[in-house]
Amino acid sequence: MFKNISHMFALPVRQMVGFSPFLQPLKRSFIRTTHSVAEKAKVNLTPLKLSNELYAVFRIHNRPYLVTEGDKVILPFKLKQAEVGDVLNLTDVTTIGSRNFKLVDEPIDPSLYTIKATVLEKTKRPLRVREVTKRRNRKVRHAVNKADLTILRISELKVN
Amino acid sequence: MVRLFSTSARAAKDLSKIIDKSGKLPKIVGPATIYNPKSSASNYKGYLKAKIPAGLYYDPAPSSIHGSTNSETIPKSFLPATDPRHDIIDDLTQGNAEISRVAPVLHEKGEKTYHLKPEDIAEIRRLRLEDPVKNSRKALAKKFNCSPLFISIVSEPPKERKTEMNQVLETIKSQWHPKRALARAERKKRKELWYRA
Amino acid sequence: MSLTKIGLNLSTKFGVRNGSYLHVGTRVRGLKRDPVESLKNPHGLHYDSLVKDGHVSTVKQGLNLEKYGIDLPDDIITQCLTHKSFAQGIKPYNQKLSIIGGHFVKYQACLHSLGLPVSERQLSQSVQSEPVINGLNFGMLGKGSSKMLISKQSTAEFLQRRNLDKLVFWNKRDTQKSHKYNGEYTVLQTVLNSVVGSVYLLHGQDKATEYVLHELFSDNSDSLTKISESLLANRDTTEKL
Amino acid sequence: MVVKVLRQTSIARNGVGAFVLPCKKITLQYCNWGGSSQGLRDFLTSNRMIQWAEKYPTIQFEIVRKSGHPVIKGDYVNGRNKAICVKNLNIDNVENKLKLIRDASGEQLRHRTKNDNVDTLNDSVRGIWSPLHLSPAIRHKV
Amino acid sequence: MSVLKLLNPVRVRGFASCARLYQSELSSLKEYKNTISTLLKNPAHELTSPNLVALHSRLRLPQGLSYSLLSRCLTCRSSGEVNYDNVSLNIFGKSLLTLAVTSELMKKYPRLPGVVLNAAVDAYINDHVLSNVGRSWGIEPETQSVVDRYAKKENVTITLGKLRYFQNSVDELHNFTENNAMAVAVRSIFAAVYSVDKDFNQTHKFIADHILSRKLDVKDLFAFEQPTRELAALCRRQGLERPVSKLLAENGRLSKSPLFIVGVFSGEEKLGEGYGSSLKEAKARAATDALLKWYCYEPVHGQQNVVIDQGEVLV
Repeated sequence: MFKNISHMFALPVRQMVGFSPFLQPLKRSFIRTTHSVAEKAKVNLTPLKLSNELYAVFRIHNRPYLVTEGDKVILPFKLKQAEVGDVLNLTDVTTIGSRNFKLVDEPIDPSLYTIKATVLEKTKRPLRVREVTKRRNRKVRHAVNKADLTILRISELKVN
Repeated sequence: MVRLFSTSARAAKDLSKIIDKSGKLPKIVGPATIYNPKSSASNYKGYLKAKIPAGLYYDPAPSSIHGSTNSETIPKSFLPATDPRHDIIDDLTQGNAEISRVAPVLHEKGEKTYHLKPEDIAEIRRLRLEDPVKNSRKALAKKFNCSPLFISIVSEPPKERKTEMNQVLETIKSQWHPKRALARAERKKRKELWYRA
Repeated sequence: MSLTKIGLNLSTKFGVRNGSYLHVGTRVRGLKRDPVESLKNPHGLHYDSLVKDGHVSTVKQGLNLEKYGIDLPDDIITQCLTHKSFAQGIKPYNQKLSIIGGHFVKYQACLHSLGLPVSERQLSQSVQSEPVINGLNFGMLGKGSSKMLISKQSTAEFLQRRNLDKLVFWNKRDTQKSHKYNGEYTVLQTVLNSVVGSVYLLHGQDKATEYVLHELFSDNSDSLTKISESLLANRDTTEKL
Repeated sequence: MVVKVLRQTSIARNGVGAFVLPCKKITLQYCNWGGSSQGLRDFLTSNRMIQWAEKYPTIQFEIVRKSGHPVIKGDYVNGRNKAICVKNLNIDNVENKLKLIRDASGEQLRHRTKNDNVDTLNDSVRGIWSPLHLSPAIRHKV
Repeated sequence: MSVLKLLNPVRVRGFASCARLYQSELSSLKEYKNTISTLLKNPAHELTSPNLVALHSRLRLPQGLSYSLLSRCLTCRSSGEVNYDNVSLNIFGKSLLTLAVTSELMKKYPRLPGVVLNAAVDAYINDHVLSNVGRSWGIEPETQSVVDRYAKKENVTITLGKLRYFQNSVDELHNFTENNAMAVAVRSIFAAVYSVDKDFNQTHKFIADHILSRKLDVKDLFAFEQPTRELAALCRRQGLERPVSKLLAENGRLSKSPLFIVGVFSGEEKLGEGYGSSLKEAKARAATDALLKWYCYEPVHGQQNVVIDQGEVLV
């Protein structure tokens, strides 16, 4: 049942950014690169570890979702790679925070935290029929829409 | 082909005004925006797109501690001696000492003195039973140099007086306009909510 | 400590007060009692003398805690011996410890009865559901003997036989009335439960299990099993009479 | 008494701790005679039905022969059910409908507003924003 | 066996079909009824009820838990199956659940007052909650009478995978509802899980997954009566300075909707904070807040030192 589909959500693009010839050298300093190992070791996460409540911002397809433990996340698409009941390891996380402290990176080193989500269901939005009309035309087109949804439950959220 | 999503995200304008690096941890003092913080303060897109350098920040919550049982809102003296969070709470509540010196006190109260003796209390009871109209709580409090609350704790008025006063109250209540009665009832309900989380 | 606490400034809205009176004798509503007077249990023992006069080690010996390698701190023992009714709760009391301890003892009593062999009496009953499940005897649960094992009377007797009931701190509802009216047995039960509860919390479940099995449910003459058996036998004879 | 107690009940969170598949039973109803049941009949006689039953031991499958159009019905742990008519569908489309029933939770489909993507039972970690608790340095000045 | 005796336990609903029963069918109906009992009682005979198998795998129960034991968990004494019911399993399951939930709550919130602790335990394992747990596990109650099932020629094993709690006679069901029966069955399943490997930690894991994973906000359990007095008593007991309420901020004092923010301080330390449209309200809320912060204290998860509470403040 346990599936690690982190490769889907971690964006491999990020390393390429620095080499892009279109970027101005001035702007390069604004773009974050992943921290080196030595730098990571320096970050002292005690405030987050001692907190009883944590929140995290993770991204799926570059959409951010702010969650706490036990939350339901409604994804506006059908997650084809996972089945209902699978546990996902979320690895593209930009922020983890407690009430007064937050850790920011793009993305944060996955060894620092554990965020797991269970796929609860794959369902749909209710059927919606939109009437599409044109001015000065008597024809009415009925556009039918019933979009897919995937619902996740954040089953674990902690700083390692 | 992978789309490059992050082109719109840019570093926040003028980091020196957003991040204060003087403390142990860099502190976030204001919202980060990629536009001019003053003239484009109302443009929400600037806040959504802005990024700050990676790392751990002190980002004070812009909210009241009321109703929260978050470990970072619990006062230091409520922590057991073995709790490892003393230092963090210390750092978070630095400003409180100054505030407590400046803030006006709501009710000034004296210390309790326990100066009354059993004989005094017997006297209070006797007086109150003897003539509850003349020896009211206020009068007795003044006489024995204590608070009216103390008088009501140690003594009781005679039964007839109680029923009489209750009857008076009932007649007053019965004369209330329905709107007033409703308002009073609702106020009572609202008051119950004061004592809940 | 603020300056006012030392007693320099006593001026209030109602004028200046002087002096301080601590009441001795029967309780008078509104007066602060002298702690020397109020901190005494029904047997006249003062709260502070518990640690001072070595009563705590008496308790430890009485409960055979050292035999099982259990070392409870003195303040926890004191807390176990203090009931909620004592001194308006200004001293640490055993209510919560006895809640968890009570549940643990009840659970162990269930396990104890699950481990019993199927008795003759069980087999002789005509309407009886199949008692043994996966090698556990479920037939004795909820019967009189397993209820008596952890009843108020048994636990009270358990402490009385070890002479610990005089060291318990509590407050009688009415000093003139009988122990039943004052609920002495209930108080004594909270004491034993809270000792088990504190062993459970401080030393883990394994230690607590060992203690309950070998001290409370053993075959010693002072164990709960024997006490409850004799109590049951007594009850049966009185009923017959 | 000083502290009074208000009775509360805890709220279930499927997926935190244990996960129980909401779909508990699937009824496949077909007709032995009608042509609209051909796809479902194919599905039932093929190996796929056995594979489904082996793969999902948590779901109870019931096969019913009844005249009329074929219907697939799912029963869910919340007491609701979901029925889909599979008349004239071929074997693959029948299986897709079966997947739909398996993946649903039985909840009614509801509209959601835009960007309302997270449901939570927890209190806000950072607290509710208050102008009076903001750092005075960045407070809006009139 | 007389005709009357067999007809008597039929539920009111079953009468219509019952009246049409022919005398000759009675013996086969009796046989149908007996098959259920024999199937249930004979552990050697492996049950293959479809809903039992599904329930077993849905809960990921241990292999050692046989289908007949699971079926026994679902059979209440009120169903008339006196020789093979879940009464004793229920007793043990209850003490198992109470211990597991209480010890977990005491470790998480060591300072909850006794009454609140009991209410919190109740919020996890009362009959209403457990019956909902049972429904979320997909347990279905048996709602048909024996005659109905016989008339439909239903397979006898189907009913063994359902919650069987009524004896087909109406007067038995006064104080034993479907919710009670469901709760009894759920508790019995916890006891049955324990009986397999007799290991508290394994069962505790099962309880943690299904019961303790539920959400309860302990703050909602509190209703104070005199928070200011109680806070003063707490500070006195803990050796803190007397709590003093101080005005921190205000807005529109003379307007229709004033707002006051009051903090309650002990010396220079802020214990709690409250808001309100009157100073009285803000003060009361501040004291309530401070008390909640005391009672709902959570130690760091996995902390070594156990916090043992002194008990709540009595005023």
